[in-house]
Amino acid sequence: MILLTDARLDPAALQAAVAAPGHGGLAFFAGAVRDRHEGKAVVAVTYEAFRPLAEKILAEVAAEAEAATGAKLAIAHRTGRLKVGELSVFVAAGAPHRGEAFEACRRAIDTLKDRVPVWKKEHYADGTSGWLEGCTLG
Amino acid sequence: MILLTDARLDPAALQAAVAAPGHGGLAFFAGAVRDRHEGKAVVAVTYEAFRPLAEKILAEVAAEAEAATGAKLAIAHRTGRLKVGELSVFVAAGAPHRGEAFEACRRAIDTLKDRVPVWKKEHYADGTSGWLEGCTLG
Amino acid sequence: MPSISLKAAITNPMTRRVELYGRLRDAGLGDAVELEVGPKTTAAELLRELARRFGAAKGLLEGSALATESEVLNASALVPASGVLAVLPPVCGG
Amino acid sequence: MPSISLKAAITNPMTRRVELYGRLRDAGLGDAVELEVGPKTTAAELLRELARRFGAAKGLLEGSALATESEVLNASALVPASGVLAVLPPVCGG
Repeated sequence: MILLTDARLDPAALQAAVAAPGHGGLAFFAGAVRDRHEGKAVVAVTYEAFRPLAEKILAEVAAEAEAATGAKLAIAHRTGRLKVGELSVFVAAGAPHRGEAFEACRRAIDTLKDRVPVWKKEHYADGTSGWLEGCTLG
Repeated sequence: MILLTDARLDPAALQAAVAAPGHGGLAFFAGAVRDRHEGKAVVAVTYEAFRPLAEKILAEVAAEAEAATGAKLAIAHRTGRLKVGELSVFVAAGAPHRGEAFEACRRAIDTLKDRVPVWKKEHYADGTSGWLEGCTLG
Repeated sequence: MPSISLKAAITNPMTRRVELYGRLRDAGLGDAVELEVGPKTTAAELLRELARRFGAAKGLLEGSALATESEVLNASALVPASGVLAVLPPVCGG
Repeated sequence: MPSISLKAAITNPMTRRVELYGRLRDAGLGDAVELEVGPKTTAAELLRELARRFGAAKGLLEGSALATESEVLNASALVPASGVLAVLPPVCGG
């Protein structure tokens, strides 16, 4: 399950996507919008994606983590304007044991941040806004 | 939030317990009953706890992970008879960034398995059952 | 007279109920046993007495520890004079 | 004649719409620009032409890459003759 969506993320659906009778360990990561960044009060963040490529790379990130660990992955990434506390990303990994589940989950969120064409514009309490620095592609 | 309960675990409640406006990273671990163990087909697992001490040690496990990482922890552990796929444990960790959240979550589930007075009796498809080996206390 | 019965309770062996958990319930003794515990009985001594009671099943006790509702006792710790006592085999939560 | 217009499409520069993402939209050029792209134009050449268009704002392009809907192009790759083109500044998902 790979999802890039304007709708609220649904952790239960991602959990269900990686559950299996042989999976004893499920690891999850959720990213949430924080109220501060580098000393500035944040009220919201807009997530923008280059959509078809972002979906393709999300699927690659999941497939690479699956190949490296044997775990099953599901990833959902939010787009649009999110308020403080809303979930921007949810990664779920299911595996027979916890070691692989943790490793797959951590690997996927790290790779995702490096490679998926998504950008964040922070909106500050003082009315200003700014795009965040990121990782160069290619 | 520390919970030792006969009722189904509620991941959303644990997520809410570790969410905060300053928490950008939330890591979770769920343990689920597997359908096989050491080559035997498992149909259910009974979790038994020495209740007051188990609750106290779950709270200590959470407090130690919090002290070590700065993350906020919530832990729920199930008791009673669980079918394959049901969640036996859920650990939630919230922190400003993902590194501390993952570290806290991993540390808590590892320590929990070593120290909390809970025992598992596996029920097999062939009608037999057996207590699992574990970690010596004290 | 209250003062005398109090002294007796402190200095004489008492019958204490000791709860059994996990695989210890497979010894055929149910989920608790009654043991005589004196004011200077240590956790190790209680576990040895329990091993005698277990007889042929005493192997089940390997790696077990005595605990109260608030702590796991060291082998050399005195058994507290009151409160719940439990013998805990190696644990297996999560 | 179809064969001639096809040849023209392959050998002559065409005006292509190039989408801009993230901070590149702060250059004052909106969310896309139109650029002339020839059959031998590379990704690096397209990005240099875009830098000229950005003028004083060209610093925004630092670390950016040209991409199609299915891949990020190397600097030396030829710009494909059809399909969506997008310039992607350093990414920041999660």
